[in-house]
Amino acid sequence: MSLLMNIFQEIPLHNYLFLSAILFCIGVFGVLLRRNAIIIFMSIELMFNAVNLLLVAFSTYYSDSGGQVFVFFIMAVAAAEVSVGLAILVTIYRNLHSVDIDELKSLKW
Amino acid sequence: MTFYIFLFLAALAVFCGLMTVTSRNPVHSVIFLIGCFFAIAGHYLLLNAQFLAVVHIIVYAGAIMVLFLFTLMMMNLNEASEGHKPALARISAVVSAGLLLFILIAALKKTEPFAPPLTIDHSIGLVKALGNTLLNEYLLPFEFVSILLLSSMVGAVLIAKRDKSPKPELE
Amino acid sequence: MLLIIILSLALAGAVFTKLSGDKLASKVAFLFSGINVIATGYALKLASLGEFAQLQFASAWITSPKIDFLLNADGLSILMIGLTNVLIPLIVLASSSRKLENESSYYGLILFMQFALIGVFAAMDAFLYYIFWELTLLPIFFIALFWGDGNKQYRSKVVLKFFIYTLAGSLFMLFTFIYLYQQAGSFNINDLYALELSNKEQYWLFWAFFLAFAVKIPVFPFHTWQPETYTESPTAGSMLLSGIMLKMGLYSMLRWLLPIIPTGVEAWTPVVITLCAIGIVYGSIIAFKQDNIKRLIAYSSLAHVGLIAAGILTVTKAGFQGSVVQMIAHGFNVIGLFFVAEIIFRRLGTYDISKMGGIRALAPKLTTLFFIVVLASVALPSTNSFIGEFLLLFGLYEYNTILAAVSGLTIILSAVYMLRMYQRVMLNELKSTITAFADLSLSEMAVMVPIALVIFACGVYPHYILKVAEPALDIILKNTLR
Amino acid sequence: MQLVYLLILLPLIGFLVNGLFGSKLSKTVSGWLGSLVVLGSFAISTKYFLDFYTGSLAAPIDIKAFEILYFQNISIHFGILVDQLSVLWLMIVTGIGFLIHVYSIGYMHDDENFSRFFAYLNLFIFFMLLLVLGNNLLVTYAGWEGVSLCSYFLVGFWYKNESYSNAGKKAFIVNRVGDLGFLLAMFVLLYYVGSLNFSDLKAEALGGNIPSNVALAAALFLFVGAAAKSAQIPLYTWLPDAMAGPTPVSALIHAATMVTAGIYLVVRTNFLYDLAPEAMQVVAVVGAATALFAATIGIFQNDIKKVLAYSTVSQLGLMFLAVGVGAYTAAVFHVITHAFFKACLFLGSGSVIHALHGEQDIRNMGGLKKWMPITFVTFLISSLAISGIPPFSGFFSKDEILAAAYEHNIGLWLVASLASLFTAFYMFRLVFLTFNTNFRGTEEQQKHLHESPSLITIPLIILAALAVVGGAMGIPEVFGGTHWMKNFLAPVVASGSGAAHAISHSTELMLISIASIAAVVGIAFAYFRFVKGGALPLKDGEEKGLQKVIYNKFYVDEIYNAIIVKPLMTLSSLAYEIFDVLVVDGVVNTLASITYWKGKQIRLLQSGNIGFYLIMMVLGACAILGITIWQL
Repeated sequence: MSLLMNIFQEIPLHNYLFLSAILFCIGVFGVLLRRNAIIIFMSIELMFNAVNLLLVAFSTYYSDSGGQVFVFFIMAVAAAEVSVGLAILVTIYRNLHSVDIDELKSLKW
Repeated sequence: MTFYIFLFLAALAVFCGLMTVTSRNPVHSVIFLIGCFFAIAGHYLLLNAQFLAVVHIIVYAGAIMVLFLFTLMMMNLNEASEGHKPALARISAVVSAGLLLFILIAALKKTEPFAPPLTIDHSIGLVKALGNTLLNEYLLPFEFVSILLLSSMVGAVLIAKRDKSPKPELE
Repeated sequence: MLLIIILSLALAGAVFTKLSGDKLASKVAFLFSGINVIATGYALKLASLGEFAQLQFASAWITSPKIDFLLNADGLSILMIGLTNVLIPLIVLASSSRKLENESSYYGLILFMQFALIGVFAAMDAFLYYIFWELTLLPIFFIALFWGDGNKQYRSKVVLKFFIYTLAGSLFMLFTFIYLYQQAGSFNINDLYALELSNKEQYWLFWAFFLAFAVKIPVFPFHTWQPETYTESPTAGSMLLSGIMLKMGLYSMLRWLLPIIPTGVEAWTPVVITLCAIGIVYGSIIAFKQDNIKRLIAYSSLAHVGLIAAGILTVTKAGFQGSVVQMIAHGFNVIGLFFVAEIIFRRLGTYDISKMGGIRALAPKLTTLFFIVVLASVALPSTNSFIGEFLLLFGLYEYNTILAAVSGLTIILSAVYMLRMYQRVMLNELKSTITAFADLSLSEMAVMVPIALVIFACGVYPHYILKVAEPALDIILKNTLR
Repeated sequence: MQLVYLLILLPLIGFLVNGLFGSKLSKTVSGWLGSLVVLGSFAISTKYFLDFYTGSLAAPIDIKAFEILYFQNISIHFGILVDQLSVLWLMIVTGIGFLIHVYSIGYMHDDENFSRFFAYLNLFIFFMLLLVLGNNLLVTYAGWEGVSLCSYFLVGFWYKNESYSNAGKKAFIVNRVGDLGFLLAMFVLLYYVGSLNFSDLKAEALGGNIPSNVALAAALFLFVGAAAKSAQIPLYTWLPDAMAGPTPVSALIHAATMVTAGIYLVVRTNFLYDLAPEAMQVVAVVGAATALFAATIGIFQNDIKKVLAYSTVSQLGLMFLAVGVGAYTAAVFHVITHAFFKACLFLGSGSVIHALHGEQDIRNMGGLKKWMPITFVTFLISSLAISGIPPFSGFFSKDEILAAAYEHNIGLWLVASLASLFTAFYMFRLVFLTFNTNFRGTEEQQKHLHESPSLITIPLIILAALAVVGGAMGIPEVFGGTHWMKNFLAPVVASGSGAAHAISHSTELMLISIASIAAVVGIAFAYFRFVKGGALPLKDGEEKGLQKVIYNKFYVDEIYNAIIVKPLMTLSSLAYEIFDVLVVDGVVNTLASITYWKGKQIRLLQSGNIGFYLIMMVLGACAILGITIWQL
């Protein structure tokens, strides 16, 4: 009886599914609730992580390393996205002195 | 035993996540998010994905969150800087998120229970196995990611650079 | 393989023309379209011998949904491709004697249009066909928008209207194709022919399909984009639109509408043919009093094309054969008419008929060639469109005597508006405002003389067209009458 | 075989040479070239005529050259048919055509577009030959429209004058109305019989394979075509206007050849008419009515060419009357004699107009016989012929028609006789006012009065001679003749119900005497009124009552204008300005406006509030997920 087998038996895969669903929804909640663009960004990171967790769980449970490779890629993309996104936010802040999304309304119609 | 570890880590992750989105102070949010990431790294370890766990800590907690902190400090944001959303918006945020959760849970409830595979490969989470997969099967995307990172780096620098030429005042 | 060569020649021509720069553009475009005429001539010869192996091409393209790159020129298609490829160099030549802005793009777009048109006429896979169909819209949109005469603001409004109108029509066609794909599991035309649709399905599918063609053709009352667009486009644009593009709608009715939805066609034919007949009389009557040459031609085109559409819908051999002859005839005639309008515009700077008159005394060559085209438009025997109209009207007669008589009014009415126009432009005393009017230049002759020759050649010996088209039309007829 | 092609192609060659290189040729060359090609055709026609005449060629020549169209099991060829009927027409077309070509060399000599004129004339001869020689209706139709086209060219030859080109346009368009009838007749025959070949049609008709209602429909539609071409009620209005063309054109096209094409068509398809007595009835009535109606109008016209034009319409009416009562031979006979004397009359009037430098009003003429003796004599002979004075040609042909009409229906005979009486009167009114009494023109004109050159007078003399002796072709049995023409045409109109004269010789003699007396009375009346009485036609605007109505041609043109042309033109404006722009395009534009307006409202949802967008996005995701789950 290996350690993994033990884990499989004690922790059903569904638990991970639910956990990542909850984390994802917390991320969504954060995105909807907050006005600070940086917090929204962080919520998005949280959502990313929920998905990552799910991928890793599946990867382990099904013994397929592809899932983990994907997580690796997602991290790379997330890093890139954060760097560019934060750069944009910095520029916006520099110009408008605010990162409040309710005030960033000029991009319409 | 492992189940309790799972429960503890799960509770920690959810708690930290909730605190992240509800803290008034952005710096607190960042701290809680780091906590959340650690909890998730714990999950990774639990799932025998050691390499990812380490990378996760390094990339997220070490790099991304530091970036967030820097940005926050640069902007000098604090509790007072963010106004409350209107009540209606907050309620609808709760409702929407709740609805999404409900639908997701409902969907997941319908899925088949997990049947473990016959042979279990213990090595997939290890650096060696992962490296093999990454550099054999996924070599091309791997190289693309390097390009992506490079270009995002250039892009970030370019965007955030202070523009010297005079520009039209925005309202 | 030959078909691929013809198709890629057009595309290569477009690219090279664009790259060649403004000075060389018209020459490069003419060179490529000229080579294409030779290739097409060879293809037409093969077709008349019944050898179609060279004119087929099939290659897998997309596996799911199943879409093949299926090109196949049967007698009908090769005639339409021939029409396209012969008219394009004429159009290029017709534009070349006038200085334009950004010529490389202009001629490149014309050749790109040729590419798309060939594709429409050759594609035997519904999806591929649809792609080519929509592709034709792009070049003509830009040509009409950027190179037209007159008020830019008004023109962009008119051209946008044309674009949206035809696009909206095509949308219905896309919808039909998707529906048919659901039923047949394939976009291949033969699978669609084999489809057994219920009567109820056919009743509404007919309209979804027909709308796309009705707007393009255009059939009364979907025609209102036409006069304004013809008026506002540059002449090459009007030529492309009326000479070739509206044949797409007619061709598609033959190729796609009738054999796939035979019951729907049978059920709705009375309504639609009546619309066509109304269009014939209506277009002719409106053409009487138009003062803008191009708008007059547009309304006359509405009448002529209405007759072709009516002939096709009779589902008779005569109607089919007549429609093919008349499509080709109308292509040449209307291009001739538009070119005359353009020639006069170059010299007098106006399309307004009331400002013309008496030109005959100054330009005998133009007079002769213009009159030949006018004769062809009024379907005088021994000109090409007489054969077409004869067959079409006989087809209509087989369908219904009254409709034939009403549509036959076109014989009288076309004489009225055409001769009226000719008289007001060329005859009477020379208008005092016209001080000088140069006769045709060499390059203008090079456009008009071939048109005149084709007019008589097709009028005296239409046998070739009938023979090449017959097998393809027989298949369509068989599928429609199943 | 080849000769027939040459016969047709010669004028075409003349047309091409004159049309393409005419401006480089001298007037003499292009004029004689145009004439000689027609002479060539005439020579070949004569050869065929003699072949048929001597009987060395008994069966018609029927050639299928090449296939023009085919569909289903129907095939239409370009084919040529030379038989007794077409040979007669060939003789008229090329013979008189040649004379008029020669005449035109003299007449048009000062015109700047001389070679173009000959090109058109040659083209006309070509199409006329095509019309006559076609072995099926389609080829005939091609010629049929072709001659309309040439008529359009030639009537509007002086294109700078707007009313001239209007007249040409009117001729073409009215003929187009007939062409539609012709087309429909072809469709009827194609649909029910499956062929347009005259020989096939005739075989089917004689074999009893054509139902009488089909024959009736075809015959009536064909008659619409014929009525337009031969200027019968109600489509005759174009012919008087067509006098705008140069006079040789009026002589060739609008008197001798083209306008008789309607008769040719009906005679050619006589087997169809025999199957449809109702159609013949219609033809006879229309013919008789036209004869009288046009003759009435002719009485009060003052334009020399208009008088002749109405006279042509009236004579054509007589011919249709003959056809309608089944006397095909008589009709053909009258066509030929009419071609002689009417061509002569027109050319004579041309000679007068030429001498007066374009003056056409007979009120400004008079006494011309002093200066123009040859023109006067030939004109007089032709007038005698048209009036039906024995032994001139018109007498024989007209009396044959009258006899046939009498035999058929006495009412028709009365109408026709009255028309003949009027004819004699107005023709001699014309002769007396033009050539007798004193010259009423200006001094200037009087100084230049002269006899026309020989190029003009020689054709006049030849035609006058023919007008005198032409009757020899059909001397009836009453006078001991054998009626050569009846025997000659027998193979073509064998079925003709008018083949045998049922009326006795004594009745026929009586009819002849009545007709001759009527003609003499008409002439005498004209003589007493205009020579002895010295009466002159009233000046414009002085007419009163009935005379005014007739002078204004019963206001037919005005009526047509008011009920057809004007409404159509108004409709054209209304349809464009109101219906097309406002209604049809209005609906389209309204659809577009509604879309635009709704879009304007909906875009207000794009408030720029990111929070709102986000909530909508989440709700959308929920909806999609929800739907997917509940479908599973």
